[in-house]
Amino acid sequence: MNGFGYAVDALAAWLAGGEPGWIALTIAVLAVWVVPILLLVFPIAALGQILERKIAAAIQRRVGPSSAGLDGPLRFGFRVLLFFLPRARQDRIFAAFCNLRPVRSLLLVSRRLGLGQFVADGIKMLGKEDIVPTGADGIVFRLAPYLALAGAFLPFCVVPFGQHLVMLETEVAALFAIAVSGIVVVALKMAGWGSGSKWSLLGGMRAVAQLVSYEVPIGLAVGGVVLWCGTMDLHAIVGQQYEPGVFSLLGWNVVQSPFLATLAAVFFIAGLAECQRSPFDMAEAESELVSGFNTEYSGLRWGLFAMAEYTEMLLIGALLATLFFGGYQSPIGEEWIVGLPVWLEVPIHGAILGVKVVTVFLVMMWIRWTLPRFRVDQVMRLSWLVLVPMCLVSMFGLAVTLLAAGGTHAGEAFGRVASRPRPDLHWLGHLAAWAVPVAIGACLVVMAKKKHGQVHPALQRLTGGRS
Amino acid sequence: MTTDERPGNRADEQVHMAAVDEFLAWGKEHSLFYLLFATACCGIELMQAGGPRYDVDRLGMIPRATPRQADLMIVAGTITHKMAGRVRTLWEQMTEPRWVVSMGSCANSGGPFSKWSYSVLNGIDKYVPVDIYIPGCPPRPEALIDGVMALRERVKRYRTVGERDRTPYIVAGPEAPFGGHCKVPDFTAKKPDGGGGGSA
Amino acid sequence: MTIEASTPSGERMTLNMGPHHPATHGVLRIVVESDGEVVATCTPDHGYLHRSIEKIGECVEWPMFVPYTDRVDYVCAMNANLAYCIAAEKLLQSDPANTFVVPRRGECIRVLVAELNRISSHLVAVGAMAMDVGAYTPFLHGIAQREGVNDIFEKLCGQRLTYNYVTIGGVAYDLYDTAIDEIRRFLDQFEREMVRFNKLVTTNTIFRDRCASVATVSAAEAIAWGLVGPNLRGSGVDFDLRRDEPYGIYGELGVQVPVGQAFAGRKGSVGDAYDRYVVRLLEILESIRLCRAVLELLPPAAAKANDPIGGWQADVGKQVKRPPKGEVHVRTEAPRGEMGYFLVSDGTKALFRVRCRTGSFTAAGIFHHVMRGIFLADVVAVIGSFDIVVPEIDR
Amino acid sequence: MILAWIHDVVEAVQSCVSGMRTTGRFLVENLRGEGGAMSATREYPEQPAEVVGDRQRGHLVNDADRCIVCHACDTVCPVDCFKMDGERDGDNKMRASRFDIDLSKCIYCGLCVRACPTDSLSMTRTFEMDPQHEGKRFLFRRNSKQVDVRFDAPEMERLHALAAQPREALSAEDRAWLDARIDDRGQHLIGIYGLGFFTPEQKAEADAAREAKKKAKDAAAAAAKAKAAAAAAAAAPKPASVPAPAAGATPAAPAAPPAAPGAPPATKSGPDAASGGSPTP
Repeated sequence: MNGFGYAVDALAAWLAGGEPGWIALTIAVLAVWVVPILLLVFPIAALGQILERKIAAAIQRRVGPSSAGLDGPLRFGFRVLLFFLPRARQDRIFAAFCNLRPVRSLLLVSRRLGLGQFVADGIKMLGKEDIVPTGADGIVFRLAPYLALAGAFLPFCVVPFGQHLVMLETEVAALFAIAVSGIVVVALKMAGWGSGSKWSLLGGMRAVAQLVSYEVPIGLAVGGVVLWCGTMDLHAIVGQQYEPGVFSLLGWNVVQSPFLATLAAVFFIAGLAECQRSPFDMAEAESELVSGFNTEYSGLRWGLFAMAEYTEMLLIGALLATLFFGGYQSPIGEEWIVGLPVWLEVPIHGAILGVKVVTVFLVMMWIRWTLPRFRVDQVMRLSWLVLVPMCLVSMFGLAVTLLAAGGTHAGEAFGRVASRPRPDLHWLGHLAAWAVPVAIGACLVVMAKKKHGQVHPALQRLTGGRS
Repeated sequence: MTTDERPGNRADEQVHMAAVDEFLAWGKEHSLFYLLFATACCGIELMQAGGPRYDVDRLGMIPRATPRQADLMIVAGTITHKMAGRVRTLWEQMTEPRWVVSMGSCANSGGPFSKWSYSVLNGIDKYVPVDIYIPGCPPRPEALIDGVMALRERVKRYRTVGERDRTPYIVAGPEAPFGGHCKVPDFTAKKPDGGGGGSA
Repeated sequence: MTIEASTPSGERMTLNMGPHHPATHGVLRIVVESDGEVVATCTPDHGYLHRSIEKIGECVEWPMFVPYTDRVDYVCAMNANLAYCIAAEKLLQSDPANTFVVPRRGECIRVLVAELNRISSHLVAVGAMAMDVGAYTPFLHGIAQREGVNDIFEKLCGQRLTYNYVTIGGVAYDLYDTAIDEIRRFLDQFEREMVRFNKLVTTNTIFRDRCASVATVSAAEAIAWGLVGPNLRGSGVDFDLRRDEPYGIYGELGVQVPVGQAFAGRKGSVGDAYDRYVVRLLEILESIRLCRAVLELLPPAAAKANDPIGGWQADVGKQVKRPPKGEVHVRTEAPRGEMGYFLVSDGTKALFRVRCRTGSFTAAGIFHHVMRGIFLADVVAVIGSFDIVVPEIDR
Repeated sequence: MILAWIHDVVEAVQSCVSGMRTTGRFLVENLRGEGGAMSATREYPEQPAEVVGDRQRGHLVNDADRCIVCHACDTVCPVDCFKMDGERDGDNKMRASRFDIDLSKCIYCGLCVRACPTDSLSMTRTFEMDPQHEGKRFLFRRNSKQVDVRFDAPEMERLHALAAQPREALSAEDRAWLDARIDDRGQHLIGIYGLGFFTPEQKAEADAAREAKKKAKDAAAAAAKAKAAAAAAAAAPKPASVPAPAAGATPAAPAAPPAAPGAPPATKSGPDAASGGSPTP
């Protein structure tokens, strides 16, 4: 065991045909680390942009990008493949190919869906003039987008994509993920400062203030899970959420306790803030700071920032799924997957995680095209006066639940042995763990509504209520 | 940048470069981000064009607030003498390749203010090179899309790898009129980068 | 224009918001001196859209100035046309020889199109404010609903934005055949859509908290600074020219005037940005009601359809060639508040002086007063809540 | 205080969820295609433009046959977008020998259409500047440098012909000819509707013809007068040798049709809503 996880070890051993040397190990590490990113994260992040525009269009009741299909890249492919033919022949062959009925309908559909849009955007950005503004600090300005991308990609190392597919297995995975994604703060600050523009500076400052503030609720939310599970190893946390039988959904952290559900919500909201998504997009607020920290960025560098943002959204989704929603486990029983051969099991687990991640991704987009933006002070207030107290209360509640539960789960989480099994509650205990906090909360909410819940009649009239 | 004097083979005669160029042009054509730049009446129609009814996002056009990320400046509305220099600055802050569409009578020729007004610039083409003029006061969003389609024809012929093509183009002419027949004024004599002011 | 210099320690930062900035609704430049995120001083710089429209009024003949009034306030061009035409009619009628009256059907159509245009103008206002605050979708929904009004106006007079429809003495064309049905249908559909719009933004807590207690203008301040229209009413002053100095047939309609009442609840105060915003929404509802009322009052069409009503081909056309001497000031209630025209005639074909008073001008005047000490992010919300249209300021 | 805090949180969650329900309903409606009339996207270049109403102000055209060059439009136009010139034809009616409408200046206010006594001015329903549909009289290049540059049909043909060849292949003369005619600042969608002479030479020619006609008429009148006087004086029966003054003047008059040679009568077929789907080549 080299500490790189099962997949790396197995691959390296297979490559070397015995005890792996460093070459085999390197190849295996690269293969196992890079392949998931390339296959899972990168395409989704790229497609995310077109998805976002399509969803925005649907919400705004329009069509969305529908002029760029796949015909452009396809034509380019033909040109490259048939380089030995004259252009006219290439054109004729391409036209003939496109007129094949399935191809034609496929191209039409791709055009309607705007599938080529991100290709078009990408190659346009490649072709744009490369500008470093006069007042900018060249090195800092150029470095920032790559750092942002690195900060967004690196935490994926510790996210378990499947039972056998974790790039970096470490006992402090959760801490690692939070710590490494902190690079983004530096990157945004560098972008803001290095641009030499006031709007960028303001955007960078806002980004730093916001990101640093929201590290706290994120850390506390993860801390709550760690408290519950007794480990920081993300893979072990996934293992903790294993529940035998068809109702494996019941093993997920989010249904274990209302406090964990609260923490999931807090994690999601703070995650939105971490990836600078609306309603927390003050750092690039288009209507206030022209484009925030990336005001001066053009072309590919700006594209890298956008890519980093989408990757970070995926990261938040992956962490949310891992910590609270059972990771790569299916909600309808896990045994039927675990029994499969490895080559079948790994993609199925990956797909399940992917579905969860994309769901979070879509909800983030939905939110973006619905809600207005917070103001700077409101963002801070939300973090320190709402989310952090909620986290603290939840952690307290979790601790009380743990104390009350007393007993421990006798079983062994599948795949890996948890360092401390999760508390084993009787079903009555589960019921109590839900009922008591929910009842208290509901009472408080009713009281609060009674005291403060009046709405102005004019507003009621506007929203179709009684006038 | 004028590269008329550059030695070497014509880019479009080199097969691979031409293929790359074609691909790049396809990308540019379908991804014209426009600068959110509305001065007057035409700005409202520009908004309507971005709205659900006309939806220029269909054509891959989304508004960008900062000129750095925009490919296309739609001069929508009256440009006064006080504003003209700012338009020029914005144009200089845009990165190549960049395009300018003059929307509406005011930007075309001063329009209603060409005769009597002392403060209105008679035609934005005195300050920035205009690719497409769209008549109307204000033009309908469909007319704007019409002009954008004409611009896309022009973008398609733009060569990234080879020479800069800023030749005039007649919408209703034959297939490729006036290709390479035009003197290009040196609009880039000043350093294209206006410096860190953002869009201030 | 003078801008205070930065403090020597350099702690203040001067930001040029505009003339091209996504939130300035055109080409307004606001020089903001900020201490971090907090605005220290704020100086609007005007003139980037000064098109000398008032001067043009002294050069062209009376009817030829009507297209220019379209461009004074292009978001509510009908109202701008109407204000000028009423002023010109009053000046013409000051000559006892001129005895024309605007036909009643013409008056009704004028009020109808003015109220429809008020709806579309307020839609831009509330939508753009939502966009400034960061919600893009409501803006596009406002724009989409606006298309309904645009369609009606396009059928009515052939243009979508600059109508030149109201003429001196009447309106340019009669209603088209299916107009009444279409307007009714639009109003019904629009009323339903507005409920969803309000659910989307108006009652949203984030939006409300962004606007509550921001840039509060008390009633006394609003009057002292000369605010007009919804900005004035947002501060709780119950004043509307349509009700208090009715022109046209407004007197018969019984206009109900919404005023600001601290709609944001315990977080807000009377006269804040949220009040101004909600007052606009309530005015939209009122306009819907007025449109329906006018459609009830509308007298039947003349025998010949598609004719101009009053105005161009009537004898008014000849009278404007030999106008009387004199001066007149008429004020009307446009969406952005009082729109007044002051006309001086020396008896020649062209007016001697044209001055217009517009709502955005005074609203821009109060900027530096209300924007002190607010957040940078609030600046755009404040601009949106005052609903300025730059050519109204610069003209 | 805690209650206020709880209320704020609950209210925020409620309002955000209600907003998201609204947008979610929008999304579902849109995907189902029941967005309603206000939001149906018109995919313009693929589908023809939907222009509503018959009072559309697309752009301005003049039916030259009906124009009497009364300058009513010119008087009422706030922006001076007309340039016109008239002459009398054989029936002693005013006809436009030149009528240019500068569509880049025109503000489409419709004042001229209302003022026109013969209804010769009208607004088209189409808004697309497609000279192909307007006959060859649509002068579609103009910018601030080229206010008065006008091209006739043969000139346009030459332009296109030269443009089809690479610049290197052109003779120096052709190149100079092109450079003089193409503004280097960009292309133009705006146009001028015009009819009449397209070059100063043609104008001079027409003027000369008119002068000559006038002179001939005067001379004929003078001759007739002299003849009549002589006849009266002589009282001799020589009726055949007296050319009737009217007969002499009328056939000479229509010799100068207002349009330039080679150009078909202007804009008659133009204003129809002919240009449908294809906006540009």
